[in-house]
Parts: sequence; structure tokens; C-alpha cells
Amino acid sequence: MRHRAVAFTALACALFVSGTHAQTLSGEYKLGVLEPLTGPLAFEGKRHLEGLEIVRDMINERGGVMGKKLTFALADATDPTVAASEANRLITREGVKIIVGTFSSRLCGAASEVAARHNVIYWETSCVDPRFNKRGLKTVYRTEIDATGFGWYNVEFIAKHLAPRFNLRPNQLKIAFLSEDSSYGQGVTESARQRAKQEFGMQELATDYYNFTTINDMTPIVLKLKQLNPDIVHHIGFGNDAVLFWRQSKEQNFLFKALVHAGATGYGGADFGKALGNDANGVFALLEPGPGFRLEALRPEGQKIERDFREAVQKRTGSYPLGGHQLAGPGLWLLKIVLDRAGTDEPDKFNAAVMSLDLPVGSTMNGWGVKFSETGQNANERVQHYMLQWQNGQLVTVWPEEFTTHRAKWIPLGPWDQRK
Amino acid sequence: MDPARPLGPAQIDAVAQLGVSTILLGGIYALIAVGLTLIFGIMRVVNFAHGEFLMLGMYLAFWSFTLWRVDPYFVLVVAIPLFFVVGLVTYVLVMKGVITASHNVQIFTTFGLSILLQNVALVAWSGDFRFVRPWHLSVALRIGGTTFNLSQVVAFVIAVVLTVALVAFMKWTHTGRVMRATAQDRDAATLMGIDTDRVYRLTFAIGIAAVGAAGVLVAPLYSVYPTAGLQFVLLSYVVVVLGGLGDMAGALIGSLIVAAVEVAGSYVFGIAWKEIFYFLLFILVLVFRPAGLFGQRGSETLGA
Amino acid sequence: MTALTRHAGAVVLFGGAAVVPLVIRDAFFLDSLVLILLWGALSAAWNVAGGYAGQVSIGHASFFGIGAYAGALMVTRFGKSPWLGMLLGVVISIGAGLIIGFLSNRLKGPYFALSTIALSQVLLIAVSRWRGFTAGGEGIPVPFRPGFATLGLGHVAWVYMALAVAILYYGVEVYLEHSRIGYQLAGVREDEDAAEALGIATRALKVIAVTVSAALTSVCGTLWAQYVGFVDPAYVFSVDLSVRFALNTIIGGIGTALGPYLGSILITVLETYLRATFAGMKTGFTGIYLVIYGAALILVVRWAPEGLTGIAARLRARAAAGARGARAHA
Amino acid sequence: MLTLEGVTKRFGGLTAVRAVSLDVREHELVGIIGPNGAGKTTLFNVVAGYYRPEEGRVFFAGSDVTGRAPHDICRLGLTRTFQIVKPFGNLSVVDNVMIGALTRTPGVRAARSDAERVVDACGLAPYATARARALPIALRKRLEVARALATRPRVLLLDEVMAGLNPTELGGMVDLIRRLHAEGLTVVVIEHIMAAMMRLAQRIVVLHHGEKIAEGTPAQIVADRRVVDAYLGEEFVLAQA
Amino acid sequence: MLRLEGVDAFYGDLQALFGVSFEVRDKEIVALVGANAAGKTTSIRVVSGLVAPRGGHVLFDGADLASVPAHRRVELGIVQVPEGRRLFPFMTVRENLLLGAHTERARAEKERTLQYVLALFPVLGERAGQLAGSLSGGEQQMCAIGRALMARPRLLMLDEPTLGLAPVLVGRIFETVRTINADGVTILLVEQNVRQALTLAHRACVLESGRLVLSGPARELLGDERLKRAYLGL
Repeated sequence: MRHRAVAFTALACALFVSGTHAQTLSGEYKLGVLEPLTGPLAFEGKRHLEGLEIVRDMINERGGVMGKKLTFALADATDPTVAASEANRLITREGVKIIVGTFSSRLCGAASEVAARHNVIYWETSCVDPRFNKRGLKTVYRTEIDATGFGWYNVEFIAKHLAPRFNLRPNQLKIAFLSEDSSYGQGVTESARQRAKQEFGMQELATDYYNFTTINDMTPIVLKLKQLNPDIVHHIGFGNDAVLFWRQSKEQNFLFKALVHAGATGYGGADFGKALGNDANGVFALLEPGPGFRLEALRPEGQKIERDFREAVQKRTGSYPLGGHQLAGPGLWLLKIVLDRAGTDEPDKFNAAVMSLDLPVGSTMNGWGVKFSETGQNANERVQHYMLQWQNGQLVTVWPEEFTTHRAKWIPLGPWDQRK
Repeated sequence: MDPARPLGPAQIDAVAQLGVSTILLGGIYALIAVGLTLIFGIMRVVNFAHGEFLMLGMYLAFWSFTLWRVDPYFVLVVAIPLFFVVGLVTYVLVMKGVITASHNVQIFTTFGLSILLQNVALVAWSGDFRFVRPWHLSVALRIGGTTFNLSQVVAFVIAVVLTVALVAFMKWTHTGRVMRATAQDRDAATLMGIDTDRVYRLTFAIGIAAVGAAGVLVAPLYSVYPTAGLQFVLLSYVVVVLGGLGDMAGALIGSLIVAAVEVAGSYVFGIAWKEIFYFLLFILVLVFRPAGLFGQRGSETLGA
Repeated sequence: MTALTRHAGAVVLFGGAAVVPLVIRDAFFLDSLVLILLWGALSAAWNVAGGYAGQVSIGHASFFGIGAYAGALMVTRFGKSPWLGMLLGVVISIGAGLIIGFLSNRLKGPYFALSTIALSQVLLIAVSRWRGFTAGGEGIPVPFRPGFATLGLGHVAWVYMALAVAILYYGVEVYLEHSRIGYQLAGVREDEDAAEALGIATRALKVIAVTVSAALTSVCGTLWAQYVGFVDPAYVFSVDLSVRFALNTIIGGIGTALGPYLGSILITVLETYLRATFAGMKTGFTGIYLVIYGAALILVVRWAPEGLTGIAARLRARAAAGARGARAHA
Repeated sequence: MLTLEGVTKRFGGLTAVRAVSLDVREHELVGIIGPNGAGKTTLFNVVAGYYRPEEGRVFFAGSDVTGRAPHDICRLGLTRTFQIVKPFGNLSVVDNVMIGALTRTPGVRAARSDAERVVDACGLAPYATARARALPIALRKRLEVARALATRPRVLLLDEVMAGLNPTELGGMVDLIRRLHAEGLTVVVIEHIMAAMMRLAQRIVVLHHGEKIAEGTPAQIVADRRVVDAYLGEEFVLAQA
Repeated sequence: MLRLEGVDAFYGDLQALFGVSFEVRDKEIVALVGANAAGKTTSIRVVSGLVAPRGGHVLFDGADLASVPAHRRVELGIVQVPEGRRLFPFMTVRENLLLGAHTERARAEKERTLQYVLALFPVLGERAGQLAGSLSGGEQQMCAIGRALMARPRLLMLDEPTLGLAPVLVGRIFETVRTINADGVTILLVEQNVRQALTLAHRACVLESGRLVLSGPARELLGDERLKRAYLGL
């Protein structure tokens, strides 16, 4: 109750404070932060912001950036228009030279365009649109892999890890693609389809997209897939749709050998486990490292920062880092590394610092390495991703095996009642 | 393998299961739409905030379950009177002022209400997806080759009970007759000594109580988040128009039709196009049978 | 009354918008100005159907989306100028406008409004699913290529572009107020039966108004896509956008030439200010601005349904009455 | 000029107009009377194209206009007014009339001067800039006539333009209609106020229960027992006798 | 029982009544006659509360009705059968009748009143399950009167009950009105069927252009030349 009162007082005060603030104070470095905090993407935007705040505090405990305390100028990006407009505000009103954002592909495209036109650095920590870095924008960078990377890893896992354990060759695998129709789901699915078909000759049985906000019953698609009898269901879910598909697959006794997902939404979110408990057992989700992850597999400097990051997240949220945290926070950490090295946010020098960065896999948070391409995209192979699996209420790291103490179970998935 | 190939036992099971799914899904739609058809039918008010009351009902179920482990079915006992009061308050604060205003004013007022409630929920409870997991959600009943989810069966049964109760209420109680009479001729109702303002207040409160109850019941089946109501509100209008204004039994049948179109369309053409089917159906019905598939011709223009 | 005094509000508004970029170079300010003018123009486009012809649509995002996609696809798929896309968008929107126009002759009040929403939802799904051509849910990043032919403009140029469209649309509305078709539309809006009795082909006229409205909306959609640089179906066909077009107009004054622009100023400024104030505060409070926005909406629609221009007219009338009274006393 | 041949219009089970035939000659002033619910307004709606009759045909100026759209019929030269006046409430008087004028005169400027002339002729000049909805009923009725006149009809159908007027206003309206007739217009008037009708009409048609029960000069009509019967009832006539 | 004192009433800016005064005494049948738009309907709408007078008073049992909203007047026993019946078309005859018994007083005696109404109009019993909208004009009028009777009126106001009815039905309706009156209900009747109205009523008031021009015992007005003038404008 007291909390509320304080909050409302703060709110009341804020009403009287004008929107503009003084330019960067000496001793502080202000970063523009753009995340969807309202509207349908709010739930994930909040998580990303949390990750950013956690790492910001870590940075400040470790000497800040360029010797200055890091602060945020925060803006809400509900839709593309607002994202672009708020990017403008951050740049001209808040005077930021770097914007960090924006989680969703529909937002990052518009916001980065604005930043580039102002010759302001745009540091993207998550949006996965493969076209993001192919627009020839000089000041735009992305630390996370793109959808092609997600698709690449998923198919890699299916072909290299699952197929042998099924005693099948990759080209014998029958795979069904199902996905929500956002830019993320479609991007990942299409790149996975392409690699599965072209590189491994897997047999695609079906591809179906749906709008996750209007999906109320998955039974028809479950029945359809059941008749097609796939080995693998590649399903990019967003929220409730993942829970619905899994629950109704169980109800219909739809048996397949594995379900693979990518990203922190849907099957990759904590909510999935909360919703289904032990029924969730067996689902794979491509993510950043989770429990079971062997810190020792990282390089010494990577071990230390990863451990610190986990502790910080634990302290703030009381749990293991979630996907959103793990994209936004480590992305910000890389920005600190670059800024400290460049000593300035002047775009050319900043760019030189980015390009000169060459850290091997395992040297920073999530076990990532760094090697940016000319287009400002961190190399897919440096941004190590991990396959996690739901095991008894937890998403644990199961692949690549050298990074984890846990092993993938239920391969192939047995009958529904025998996945305990 | 084509799902439309000659019928084998597996296909027969699939078709039976699709039928079951249609009925269960239709039950959910009916549950949500029955309050809307009451409000739209009697008051002729387009309530775009209908989905938000559903969302509030879902949150009630969520918090009761999370904080006190109360099963949604017990929450229902509290939810109905609670949402009845919520409806009364909303009527007095918001709807009363626009009941005689133009449709535009009503549409945009309730739209404002929808934005307001969504964001109150966002501020109060954050945008996280929440889940309610009562034991009965994971119980699947099997009959022949078909499967029934217990929660959905209960939701369907309650939908039918609620619809039947409302139909009975409207048909055989004096208050129900008064409500219908007011919808058909407000002045004539006044001449019978009916306080029409009170009728509208009551109608709105019952409608909101129904949708609040629906929210509690569907909370386990779907996830709970501030914009959870959006996906049902347009759909509810499809159902209401199909069933005929203010016709509860029509709404139940309309729900089954929408569900059938959705389920069959998803199965045959792919889940991707399901909205197209029912929105086109909606436009066709609007154009060719504005009184609904079962409504009496001309009833949609009364009191409008 | 001279033309200048009759359009004093517009002169101040558009004149101010024309002068501002000469003085202020703040990109955020200019961006807000572009958005005010663009949303204003879109609302003006909506006004042709919703205000002047009395056909209140909540599906105008359909035409906005058609315009946006036509421009973006013309650039990305065919490597042609977005201006060509704008033209194509207009042609397609006219087709879609004819459908809505047809519905406007069959349906009344809320039924018409609901049918327009349904149409925009059908388009949303269609564009989302036609991945091979529209890129589906991934949306289309629109490349920025400097130049007028490619609509790659700087902020100042965008202000003048948006201003030109705004003035043009204002001109369309002024024309609608003072032309034959405009008077006839006013008749249709006020009383369809009476208009019919006076020899006005009401049904055809409504279809024309809705179609023109659709075409104007589509033009702005193309411009918006080139300005913001990213088109995705979930946004451009959203009900929220449709409501925004209507809302600016209703709050500003429905069926008036200046109303949409006044409404756009009020809503855009209010929204931007509230967002800037609350978004930066604390994670949990970001929704507050929308709570206030929603509440404001209810209050305005409820208490001042005739909008800002209506309030202004009332005040002016009162002032004039006061002045007359004063003269009478003197 | 205007000919009805056996026009019948039904609503569900109710026959509102039954086999009515009527012939209005050029430059005639015809009155249609009858008690409430006699089918007078329905007849107008059929003639002006708002209803399509189940049986019978309507000819205007030599061509069959049965089932044509109202605006087409207006453009051919037949304009009607409404019993419940339908002014364009938010527009000024002159704008109201101008919308009528624009049907014949495409130019706005020319239409405006046409409208001003009509407004003047109908005695509405002092109210030209007033909003229509702010006018008292008598002036709104006058506006209804003015607006119809502005379409330059050859035949004008007036539906109860005198109902609800006080005696002075009524006199003004009678004068106006007489003048219009004198200027060469063909006029058909529905009216309840018999006094006015007696002074106006050259010929009166009486409808009762949707049927034409009498037709003749005012003097003939007043003397017609069927008419007095329809209005006042049989025993009234007997009691007088 | 009912007294109007100098009532002025308007529809918007149209004045419909000019200082109208008249009285209806207990157990009486009073006919309001006059040409169309003479102010008859307005007069009874003022009494039932659908139109608020701008001047003058409406007294019922000596109490001013000014502050009593329309729906409360029914409780006092003032019940109007509106012009054009105004039945609830998508409800059955039985439902329409039962709706009449809305006030507490009426509901207590619902069954008894229903028996009375069905005895008065046996055809309503036969049509009980039929939608009111599907009845013939005469049956609709009976239903409307029956519905009003269900409210246990003390003063029953009938607005043009014979409008559009075949002559044989007109007689039936007037017979019924007489019966209802004989059973103790005071009647205020608006009628354009002057002859029958005057035959039926005890007293009559003649309105012309919103003014009361003539009143007196009904029989005396029958055949009065002034009445003919009011109608035919001679």
C-alpha cells in the first residue's frame, strides 16, 4: 500500500516536470532506450527493459562507460509510427547519441531508419529481421543473430542431434512447420524451411501460419497434422497458442518424435512451464543458456561475467535469467565494451571500434563471442545459441552437449503419459 | 497424404472430433456473446469494451486462483454478483449519458472505455501472460474416438445453462418481458409504467455479469493478459449478428455456426484463413439477412 | 466575409506549419509536425465519408494499408517509384471503396461500422498470408533513397510534403462545402429521403464520397509508408488506426474542413506529451498515458460531441451576442 | 400530365391504397382529402417513387414512371414535400433551397441566385441565413415548399403543408400556393384542413380506407353524403337532417 | 378526477396547445374531438406525462402531476392506449397483456384482471400465443386496450382506438369501451369518428388548432353546426 502511495506521489510530481531535460551531465552518459512498453508486445518489452536495467547497474558498478555513469532516457514504442517518432524525440530532445532497442522487427526497422538519418548509433539487441542489416545503414548494429541464425540452429539441432538419436538420416525426417504469423515467427520458420529442404533434404509435410491473437482452438490443425504423421513439429509459438497446441495435442494423443521452437516467447517462455507443469516435458526451445549450462565450458573472462550476470538477475527477479533478459542485457554489455574501446560515441570511431572487436565464442555473457560483419551484424557463429528442453518444470540446457551437464531426454517423445 | 482422401476409420474419428471441437468451441463463443447480444439487442448500444470486461473476469479468476487457490468454478459464485455491480457502476458513469446519443458517440465512448480498461490492467498487473491451471484442465474424457477436455465441457455446459437460463428469464419472467418490451418500443413501455432507465441499467448489469462469468470460465483455457478480450470482441459481434439481435438462443446457434466455419475451414483449407471465412460470412449475413439467420425480419431496425 | 477571414484558422495553422521549418530544425518537433499534418490529412480523408456523407467507417485502415503496401511493394518488388505505387494504391482503394460504398447503401449505423471493420480484418489476413508477394507478417522495410522521385526526403521537406497534402485535402473539404456535389452531400447527410425528393441520386453520391475518401486515405498511406519506413499488416490494417482517423475528426469537429486538423493537433500533442512524460518514469507506469487518453476520449465524446470547431462556434456566437448586446446598450 | 391507373399498394396484410385511378391535367390544382389513415401519403409515396405499387401504373408527362427512383422522377419534373417536414436542419434556409436549385442549375453561383429568388418569393428572405432547425414550424413548412419549388417542378405534390399552422400562417400558405398555381404550376395538395382546401382546390379527390370514394368540385364534395359520412359518420348527417 | 388548467404545450417550437382547460369527472366518458392536428393527442400525452406542459397545470385527484414522471403515473391509475396501438410486435399477445400489469398494484391482481380481459375480448384468448405483430388491425386494437386494462386503470385514455378499422369493428370497440366504463373505469376518448364518439360519451370537448372551442354534453353537440365547421371548415 505504502509502495502505491509513493508511486502515485512520484507520478503526480512527474506531471509537473517538463518533458525536456538538460543535456548530458558531466559524469553521466545517457543512452536512449526504446522498447514496447504498452500494447500487445508490452509483456516482452518489459522483460527486455529489465535486462537492460540489470546490466546498466552492473556496468555502473564496474566503472560505467567511458568513465561515466550510464543512465537511460526511456521511450515507449507501441507501433512503427511511435517508434520512429520516439526515436526522433530521444535524439533531438534527450540528445542521445546511441539508441538501444527494440525487441520487435516491426519497431526496429522504423526506429533504426530514424537513427541512421540523424547519424546516431542504433544498437539493436534482439529484432531478428534478416533484412535489418542489409539496408546499407552505416550506424546500425545488431548483437543478436537474425532469424536465419535461429532457423540455422534449429535445423542444425534437428539434423545433427535428433536424427541420429532417431536412427534416421536427415533426409528421412518428415517435418511439419507451424507458426504464428508475426515477423519473428515467419522469419524463423521460413529460414528453417529453407535450410531443412536445401541442405538436408528433409521432407516438409505442411506449413501453416496463424494469427496468435485470434487462435482459439488448435484441434483442427492437430488433427490434420496427426494424419500427416510428422517426425518433427517445428512450431514457433507466441504465447497462449503454444500452450493450446501442446494441451490439445495431448488431448488428441497426437504423437510425434520431437517439437522444436526458437525464442523466448511461446514454448521458450517461463509461462509455458507454469501453464503445463510436468506436461511440458520434452519440448525443445532454442534460447540463451539456461540451467545445466556449464560455466566451465566458457573462457575465464566469460565465466566471470556470466556468473555476475546471473547473480544480478537472480537478485532482481529471484529467478534464472529469462530469454528477454539474455538478449537485451548482454547486448548492452557488448555496447559497453565497444564504447570503452572507442572512448567516444562519434560514429566513425565507434564503427572502427566495433569492427576491430574480435572475441571468440565463450568470452562474454551467454557464452557469446563477437565479430561484426561489414553490415553491422554480429556473426551467427559467434552468437552461440543453445537448445533448451522442458524437464520437470524447468527449461534446461541440453545442446550443444559440450556446454551443458544435462542431456536431452524423451527422444523420441514417448506416449504422453510416459514423459515423467 | 491428403486429409480429404477416402474415409477410413481415422478419418471418421477426425470428423467426429471436429464435430466435438465445434460444439465445445461454440460453447465458449456463446458464453462470451450471450451478454453482448443482450446489451446490443435491448439497448442497441455497440459496446466495444465488451472484451475488456471478459478480460477483467479472466483476471479475477487468475488472482483468486493464484492468491487463494480458489477454483474458477467457485469464483463464479462471486463473479456474477461482482460483475453485476461493475455493470451497474459502468452504466451510471459511462453508458447512461450516451444511451440516447447517436451510434457514433456510443461507439467512440465505448472505445475509450476499452482503451482505459486495457491500460488500467496493464498498469496494475503488467503485460505478462498469466495462466490459471485448475486440475480439471488436464482431464481429458474419451468417448469412442473423440476427446473432450473437462474444462471445456464444463464451459460448454455452463454456456448452455446460462443461455437457457437467460432465454427462460427473457421469456417467462416479468422482468425479461419488460426488457424485451423496452427494446421494441421505449415509449409504449413507459406507458405501461415501466421505468426504462432502470431497465437499461439492469440489462447492462446482467450483460456484464454474463461476460464477467464467461471471463472466469475461459481463463483456464486461454492466457490472461490486458488485451485478451480483443480477440473475442469482433467475433462476438459476428455471433450476435448471425444469431439475430437480442436473441440468446440465436446467439448459441450463431456461436456454433462460427465455430463450425472456423473448425472446418481450419481443417480443410488451413488454420491460416480461418478469420476470412467468418468475416466474409458476417458481411454476407449483414447484407442479405440483417436481422440474422434466425431473427424476424425487421427486428434489427426496431428502436434503432 | 473575405476568403481570408473565412479561412483564418487554416491560414494560421498551415501558415504556421510553413514557417516553422524555417525557424526550428529540431527533428522531433518537425516529426511531430509531419505526423500532425499527416494524421490530420488522413482524418480529413475520413471526414469526406464520415463527416460530409455521414457514413461512419471504422475500417478506413483498409485504404491506408492498401496505399502503404502499394507504395512499399512498388519500391521493393518492382524497383519503381513510390509515386507509381501511390497511383496503384489509389486505383485499388477505389475498388475497395466501391465495396464499402455498396455496403453503405445496404447497412445503417452500427451495422455499417461493423462491416467496415470486418473488411479491414479480411484485408489484414489476406496480406498476412500472401507471403510470396507481400512478405506476410514480416512486413516490408522501405528503403530510404534520397530524392523526390523516391520520396526519400529530409524532415523539412517532409513537413512541406505533408503540408501540401494537408492543404490539398483542406481544399477538397472547402470545395465540398461550396460546390454542387458538396451541397448535395450535405443534403444526403442531413436527410436522405428529402435529398432524394429533390432530385439527388443519394445512393450514387454516397458511393462516390466513400470512394473519394478511400482514394485520399490511400494516398496518405503511401506517404506514411515512405516516411516511417516500415510496413507491417498488423499495424496498417489495425482497428486502432481506423479509430484514430475517426477520432481526430470527431474531436476536432465532424463535417468541417478544419476540424480534422484541430483534432489531430490535440490528440497528437496530448498523446506525445503524455507518452514522453510517463514512459520514462518507471516500467509499471507506461500504460498511464493510455488510461488518461481513454478517459479523455470518453469525456470529450460525451460532453462535446460537436468537437472543437463546435465549441469555437458556440463561443463565437456568444461573443457576438455579447457584442450586439453591448451595442444595443450604447 | 399525371395519370394513375389502378394503383394498389399493400403492406403485409393491409391494403393502404386500393385501385386508385386519377388524372391530373396540366395547370390544375387538385386536392386530396380523407380521414387519418385513408392512404393519402402512401399514394404520394407511390407517385414520387418511394414505394413500388403492387398493381397499377403511374404516368408522368407521357412516360411510365412506375418504380423509377425518386430522384429520377424529380428530375423529370415532379417534386414532393413531406408531411413531417425534413429540412436539412444544420444548413441555412438559403442553402436548403439551393440544394433543390442545384438539381436544375449546376453552377453554384447561379443556383444560389435562383435559391435567393425562390426564398424571396416564398417570403423567407428575412430568415435566409438562419439555420433551418431554428425556424418555427410555419416557416419550416414554407421552407419545405420553397426547396421543392427550387427544383423547378412541373407538378408539385404538397403533403399537409398547412397542418399545425395558425390562421394567419395558414392564410399566407394558401396565398402562396394560389400564386404558384397562378404562375402555371400544376399542384396536388393533401390536406386535412378542409377550410383551406375549399378555398384552394379546383377539384377534390376523397380517399377513404385506401379507396377513392368521391371526386368533384369543392361544392360537390361538401354536398356529397359519402364524404360527410366518412368524416363525421352517418348519424351526424341524419341528426342534421 | 382529472383537471387540466390553462395548459400550454409545445413540440419543439411548435405550440400545440393554447391554454387548454377541461375536466373529466369520476366514472365519466369524455370525448375529445376535433380535426387532425387540433391538439387531441397532445392533450392526452400531457396527461400521461410523455409531453411536459410549459404552462398550466394537470391535476389528478386534486394533486399536481408536474413532478410525477410518466412511468409513475401508471401507478396512480392513469393509463394510455397510444395511437397506432404501439404493441410490442415481436412478443406474443399473452406477453403483451402481461406487460400491462407492471405496477405492483396491477401485478397483485394479474390473474384476475387477465380473466376479465379475456372475457372482454375472447379473441385474445384464441390468439394468446401468436405474435402481436401478426394480428389484424382490430385484434391489435383489442390487445392494446386489453394491455392497458391489465394495469388496472382508474382513468383510461384511448387515442383514436378505431383508426383504420372496418366499420363493423368500430362498433365492437365502442361497445367494449362502454362496458369498461360500466365496470367503473373513467374514460377519456380521443376520436375522429365524431358521430359514434358523441353517441358514446357523456360529455365532449371540441378542439380546434390547439384551442378548446366547444364543450358540453355529448348529445347536445351532435348535429351542432359549429362542430361541422370545426371539421369541414365551412
